[in-house]
Amino acid sequence: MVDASGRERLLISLGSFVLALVAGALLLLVSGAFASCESPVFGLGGLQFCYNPIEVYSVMLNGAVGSPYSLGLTLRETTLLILAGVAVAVTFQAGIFNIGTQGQFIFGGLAGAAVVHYTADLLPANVVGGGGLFALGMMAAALIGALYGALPGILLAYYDANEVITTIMLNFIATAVAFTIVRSFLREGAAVQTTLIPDYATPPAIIFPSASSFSILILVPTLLIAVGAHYLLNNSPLGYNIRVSGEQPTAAEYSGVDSKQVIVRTFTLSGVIGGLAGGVFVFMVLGYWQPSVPQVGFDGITVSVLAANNPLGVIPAAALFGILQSGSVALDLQLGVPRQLAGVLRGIIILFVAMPEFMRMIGRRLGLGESSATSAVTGTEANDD
Amino acid sequence: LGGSNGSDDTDSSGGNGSDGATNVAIVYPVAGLGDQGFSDNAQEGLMQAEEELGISHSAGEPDSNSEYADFHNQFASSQDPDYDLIIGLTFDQVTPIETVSADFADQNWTLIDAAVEGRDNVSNISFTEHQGSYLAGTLAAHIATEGFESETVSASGEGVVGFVGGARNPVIERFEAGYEAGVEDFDESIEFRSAYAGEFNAPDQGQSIAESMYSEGADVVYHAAGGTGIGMFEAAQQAGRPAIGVDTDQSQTASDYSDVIVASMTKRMDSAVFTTIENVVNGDYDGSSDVQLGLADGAHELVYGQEIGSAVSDSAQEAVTTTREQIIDGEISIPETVDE
Amino acid sequence: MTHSVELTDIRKTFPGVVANDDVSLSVNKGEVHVILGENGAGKSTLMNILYGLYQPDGGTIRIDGEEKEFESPQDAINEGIGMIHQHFKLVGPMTITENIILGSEPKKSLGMSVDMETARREVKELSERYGFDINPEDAVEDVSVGVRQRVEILRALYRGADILILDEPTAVLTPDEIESLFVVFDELIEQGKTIIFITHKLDEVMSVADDISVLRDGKRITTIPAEEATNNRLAELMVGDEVLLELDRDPHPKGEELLRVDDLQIEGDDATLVDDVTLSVREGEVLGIAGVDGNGQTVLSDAIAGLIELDDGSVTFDGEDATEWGRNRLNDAGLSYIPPDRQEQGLVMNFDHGENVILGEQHTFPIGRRMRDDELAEEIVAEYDVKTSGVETSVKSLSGGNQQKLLVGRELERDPKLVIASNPTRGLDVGSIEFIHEQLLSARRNDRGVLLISSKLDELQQLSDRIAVIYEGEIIDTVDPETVTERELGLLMAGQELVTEETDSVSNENTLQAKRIEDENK
Amino acid sequence: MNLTRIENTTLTRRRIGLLALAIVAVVALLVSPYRDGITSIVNVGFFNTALVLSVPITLAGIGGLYSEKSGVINIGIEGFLIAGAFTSVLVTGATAGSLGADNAVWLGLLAAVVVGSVGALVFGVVCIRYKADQVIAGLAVWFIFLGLAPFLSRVYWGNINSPTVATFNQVAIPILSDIPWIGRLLFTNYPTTYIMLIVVPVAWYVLKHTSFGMWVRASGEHPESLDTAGINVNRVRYVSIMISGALSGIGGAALTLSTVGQFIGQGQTIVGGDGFIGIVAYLMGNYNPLGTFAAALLFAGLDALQLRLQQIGLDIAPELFGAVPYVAVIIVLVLFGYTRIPANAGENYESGDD
Ligand SMILES: Nc1ncnc2c1ncn2[C@@H]1O[C@H](COP(=O)(O)OP(=O)(O)OP(=O)(O)O)[C@@H](O)[C@H]1O
Ligand SMILES: Nc1ncnc2c1ncn2[C@@H]1O[C@H](COP(=O)(O)OP(=O)(O)OP(=O)(O)O)[C@@H](O)[C@H]1O
Ligand SMILES: [Mg+2]
Ligand SMILES: [Mg+2]
Repeated sequence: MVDASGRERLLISLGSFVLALVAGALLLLVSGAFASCESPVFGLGGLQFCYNPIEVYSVMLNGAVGSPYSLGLTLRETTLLILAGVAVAVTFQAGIFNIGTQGQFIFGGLAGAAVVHYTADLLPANVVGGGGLFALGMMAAALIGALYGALPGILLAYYDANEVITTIMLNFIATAVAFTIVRSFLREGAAVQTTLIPDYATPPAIIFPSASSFSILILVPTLLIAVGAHYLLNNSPLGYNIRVSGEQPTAAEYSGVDSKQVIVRTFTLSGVIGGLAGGVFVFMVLGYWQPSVPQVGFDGITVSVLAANNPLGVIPAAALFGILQSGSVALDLQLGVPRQLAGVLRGIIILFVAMPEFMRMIGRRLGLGESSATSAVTGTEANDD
Repeated sequence: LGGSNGSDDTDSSGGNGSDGATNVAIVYPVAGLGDQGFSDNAQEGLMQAEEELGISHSAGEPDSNSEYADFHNQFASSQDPDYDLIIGLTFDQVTPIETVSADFADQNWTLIDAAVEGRDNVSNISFTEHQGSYLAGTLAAHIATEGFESETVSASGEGVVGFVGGARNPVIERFEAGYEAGVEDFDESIEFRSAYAGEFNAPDQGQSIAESMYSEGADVVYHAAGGTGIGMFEAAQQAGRPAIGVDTDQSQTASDYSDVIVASMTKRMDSAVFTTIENVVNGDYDGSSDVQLGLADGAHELVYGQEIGSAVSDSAQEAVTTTREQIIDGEISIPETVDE
Repeated sequence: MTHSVELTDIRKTFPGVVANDDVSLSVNKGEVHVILGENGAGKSTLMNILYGLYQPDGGTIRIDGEEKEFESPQDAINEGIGMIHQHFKLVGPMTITENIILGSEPKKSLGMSVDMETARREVKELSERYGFDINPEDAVEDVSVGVRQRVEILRALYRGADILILDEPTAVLTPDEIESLFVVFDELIEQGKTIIFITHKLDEVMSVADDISVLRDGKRITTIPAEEATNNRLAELMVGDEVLLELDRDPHPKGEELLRVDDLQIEGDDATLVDDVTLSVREGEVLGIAGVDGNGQTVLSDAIAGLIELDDGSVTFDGEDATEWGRNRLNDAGLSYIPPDRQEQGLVMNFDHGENVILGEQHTFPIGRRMRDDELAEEIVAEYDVKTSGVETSVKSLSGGNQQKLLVGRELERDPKLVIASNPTRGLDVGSIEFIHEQLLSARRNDRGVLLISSKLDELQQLSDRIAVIYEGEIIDTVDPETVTERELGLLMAGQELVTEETDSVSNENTLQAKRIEDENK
Repeated sequence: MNLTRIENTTLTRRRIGLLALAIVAVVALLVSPYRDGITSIVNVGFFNTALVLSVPITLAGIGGLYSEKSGVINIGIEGFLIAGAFTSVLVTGATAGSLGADNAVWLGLLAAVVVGSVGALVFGVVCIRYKADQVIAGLAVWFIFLGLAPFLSRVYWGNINSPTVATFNQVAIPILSDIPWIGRLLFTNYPTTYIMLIVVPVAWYVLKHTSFGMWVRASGEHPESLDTAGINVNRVRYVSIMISGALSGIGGAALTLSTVGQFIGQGQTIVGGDGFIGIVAYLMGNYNPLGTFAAALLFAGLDALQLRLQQIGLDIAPELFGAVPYVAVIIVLVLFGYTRIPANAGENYESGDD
């Protein structure tokens, strides 16, 4: 989507992050002058500033990685974001603006929970049964994710239905349908939520405290999925076709690519990963499914954008947003700084990433990477039709 | 509104942990503060405890239901401060507290407005909303048959009443069931309309629902919808008809709308919060207690609006008073669920 | 003598390129001034500067002797300059009228809204005055390229341009349309207007120019009066070297039949695009397909290459029925395809050389292998003389000619049995054209078959063993390039049967036009 | 080239299809056992609710339409709605004391317009001057306001949800408001509703019949043609983007000041996706302001209907019913074809690029 070499992309992403921190610091200073607090961190003239940006950032960082518990939370968030980010990235690589990961996440999670609801009694209540339950659940999550992902793909490929619209619609529909399914079929007791997943079917917490609901046994395969997606894009005809379709659909067609098939396959692949994210959420994080799920699918878009849609880049991008996300809670509890700050920072980062021109300008002003910046400009402008 | 942020005090409380000051954490429902009713009222109880009992407190305001467990975990595992009590509110926090409390046997919880069963470190406080709502139904039925007239609103007695719910859950259905029974026991022929917005923080939806009810002739509408209910008051203002508030005396807490609030069915979240904290401070906390507060405890009351409450007819007031006594005496049986 | 336009020391650099290197140029009032030059010589850049689209790095512009500074096209328009750009600057979904008045709309209702009534009337009048047959209500995207070209001209005239710049307006026109354009030139010159005309076609230059300027590598080489020019001299000035305009095409024995197309039929939404086409190509043979753009050749070549499903008919490739094969299987069997649009179809602009050279072959790669072939890319770069800074740079940084060389190289390096080449030299300079022609002929020498689709008659005549003429989706005749005349080909392309002129009394437009060409040529 | 022809037939087919769909839906409801209930709830109050609910969707949609027509895809209108909703409450609340409620709400509306336009201007600079990827920058705009508004709510009010502030009253236009039905709908309403009712035809007229409208269309389809016609493309785009910001600002203010005067910062905020529905509305309306309004009314109407069907006992699954509009959109897209996006939407334009 954004034109630049790999190295430059990395610099742009890093620069965006730094600039976002600076912009966030300004926001903290200004808003700190309006906030009411008992003991301002410092006063200047008649103004009293409630927030100290340095302190805010260090509390955030410490809150995200400062203890095994919080590091677990961060990694848990990161795991979900990697899956969602990769799910989004593969479709973005194909030039498809897929916003539907959230819907696949919802249904993937629900499918996992439904499997537990219907089969928990059939399997032994021990590690073996638990493993089976987990495997079945994740398979169901992937399958439902694939189906729900393929749907907008089919609609786009064979009915020319704009994927931005259909995926937004399918997200709304997923929310409503999932709610109704739980309310009507999977409910146990009065609350609209599914059966609790038994402990023996939950991925074991090793290294990190169980309270953080994180298992490294999930993170490792997740990393493998990101690496695998990268490998697939660069080392398989399907990956090549996905990229050609994204760059130039007419060239793809010319080279014998069945673009409809590629669209559907890409969406399906994305759906599988999005569905797995839902499964991980249910099995590892929440332990059951209920209608108000976090916006992991949307966060996946930001992760993918920051990573320039590169599945390997998704890993650090997800870690960064994971830190922001889980550090923000500490911020709120310890300093009383609204944790919505994390959302603002996320938006600003994406804004800077969206404008490489601006970042290059900043780079030149600062005298940084002069040569690489200018050569990149030459490269992109010379033949800009 | 006081911009006081519960967490401001946390810093100072760190040192107090050892010298006996009580630290309390509260996890608000997703709909959040600012509902001029439920959550705000709970916060008031907390403030009262701070003032009168000198406690320190922190608050968690989750963004989605899936964050409840994290906040409970966070507070439970916190060493600095070490919380003496964590308060959870609403039905949505049952499972999160159930799960987390199993991991922290030494941590005390109180869940208000719902119940976690079988844990001796979680005490529950719930209410008999159906009883209080029955009174609201009695009043509504009177208005729907006799009509209502004040300087700011008027209802001609069309024989239609409405109910706006937030999300559908057993607690809110208790409100609806009691209210509907109150109306029907008075007069079978009164048309009863009810709709749920699905959320507790969607005032625009609440307004839309109430608007349709008033335009269908509803003489009065009652809500159990938290912040969503504010929309009902707005619709009442636009329609010039009376409305019944909930949780607090909303003619005071939502004073912008005191000109339409004929009465409110209070539900004393504040005293529930205060009492449970007081128990902890006094060392009387009982983790296995399961209290249901009702009319007899003064936990519910039908209070007439500051501005227009006086226009309620004497007969209606009398009916409410006698009904209240009958309920307390157990002479009226009130359903807790609506038949779908 | 006052010059209508006088450019002095115009300089313009783009990153890495000096597009205009202190160019000075004077254009006489009331004359047709032709600018010639290879691709990339800087012609369009110079004109865009004159039109205010580009800001020069240095130099001055004088209009009627007065120095001007153009910061935007608006300034140039105000000075009476109109420009018809190399690529159409028209808004497809808007009507012809809307396109013409865009930017200088007549107003009504106190200037609140556009007076479409007046606009339509004015456009109608203007087009009638120049004998243009257009319907002002048609959306531009629905009309032919010829009509679009007229709309472009009307757009400039509507603004009352005195100085008209036409940047390669004839590249997409039929001989008839070119002829009528030149009639318009005459009329404009009569009205005292000045015309600057850019083209690559030397014969056009000879028929309309008063003066001819030649640009090379961003510099003006010379300006000569038309009388002093000959094709050879101009070509030499352009490339700076003696060029061979005649290619060497030895007779070559034909072998087995490689491709056979029988009764091929393709239906569009509301018209038959390819109608009952039958043709065959043998080893060592070049079959040319002549036709004016838009007569179904692209659909035909796409269909043969396996990109479009046939509605009827069959394709036999190398003795096997290949009707149902599809692109990949045909490719594997040895059918290469040089598509008409290198930047959209043939190459992936943001991919580098190594990735581009496997385009079309990607399905043969096993999972796990890197999807690129740098060795092959190096080989093509060396053999086909592709000027590049490296095989790991994206091909969008290459010039058009070099992109085409890479593309042709890729398709020929597969050592195909047959190659379909669709307009393989469109928009290229003389040197690159020659090179590509040489490659196609060498394929022929190696007993490969070539199906050459082109809108350039000279190209077809030079390379083909036979020429089939396509008109409205039908092959209406197949002729021998040695004996057919350009005039006859032109007639066929315009849909005329080759019959003796006396007996043909049908006086439809085409015949009339054809006659006029004949008259002019005398 | 061929697309046009397909497009034209698609359009008529789509209109017929929509009509058919609507007729089928109405007939189905009327023959159902709930007929009496339904005829009783589909009354003037229903249409009024739909009209009021459609205001933010329509305004955001028309704004987005202008921006996209001019060549800049503004996926951030959801963010501008949030900005408008928040600002209007903030300013109204802060000034009601000194200016009086009536003036304060208008000032709140004005502030929303200013913040919307200035925000859009920044977005424009990002997209045009710094050649940002428009879709990504638009997403960023959404994320920023989605975070910033609740952040500032908590800074300023201490709560993620604001207190209630003064609101617009419905204004009855003398005489006209006495006409049955129409009078209630069109002439007894909130000022923001009137603004929308004026904006819709004006936006249509400007786009179709004025020079500026022509420029906007040309700018998104083929900017070079506009540039070579002597019109500054980027200026046209800046103006269009700012129109989208200003209209979204009004839309956001309508969400708060024409309802309960409260900003809800939780979750998706009080805006709750109206901006995205606005995008869908203009795509369904095929970039026509009138079509956009019709589509917005359809969405708002189904929403209003859902809340009413519950009241007559048709309450099997209100959440599921809430999804009906979204399913309808997909069916319409599948059966009746796609929308043609302006050819150069999403592309940066720099004068002189060949
Ligand atoms: N916008 C631009 N950015 C960078 N380089 C450019 C740009 N426009 C033209 N050039 C370069 O300037 C040189 C002159 O280009 P120009 O288009 O003027 O050539 P031309 O003589 O018109 O060629 P053609 O016959 O192909 O139209 C070429 O090397 C071209 O690549
Ligand atoms: N799917 C289609 N439906 C309707 N008309 C079509 C379709 N495809 C092509 N056409 C029309 O059929 C005619 C022939 O098209 P074709 O693409 O073969 O032209 P061409 O001679 O190859 O020229 P060019 O390559 O310059 O477009 C054109 O008028 C084109 O607009
Ligand atoms: Mg040129
Ligand atoms: Mg074609």
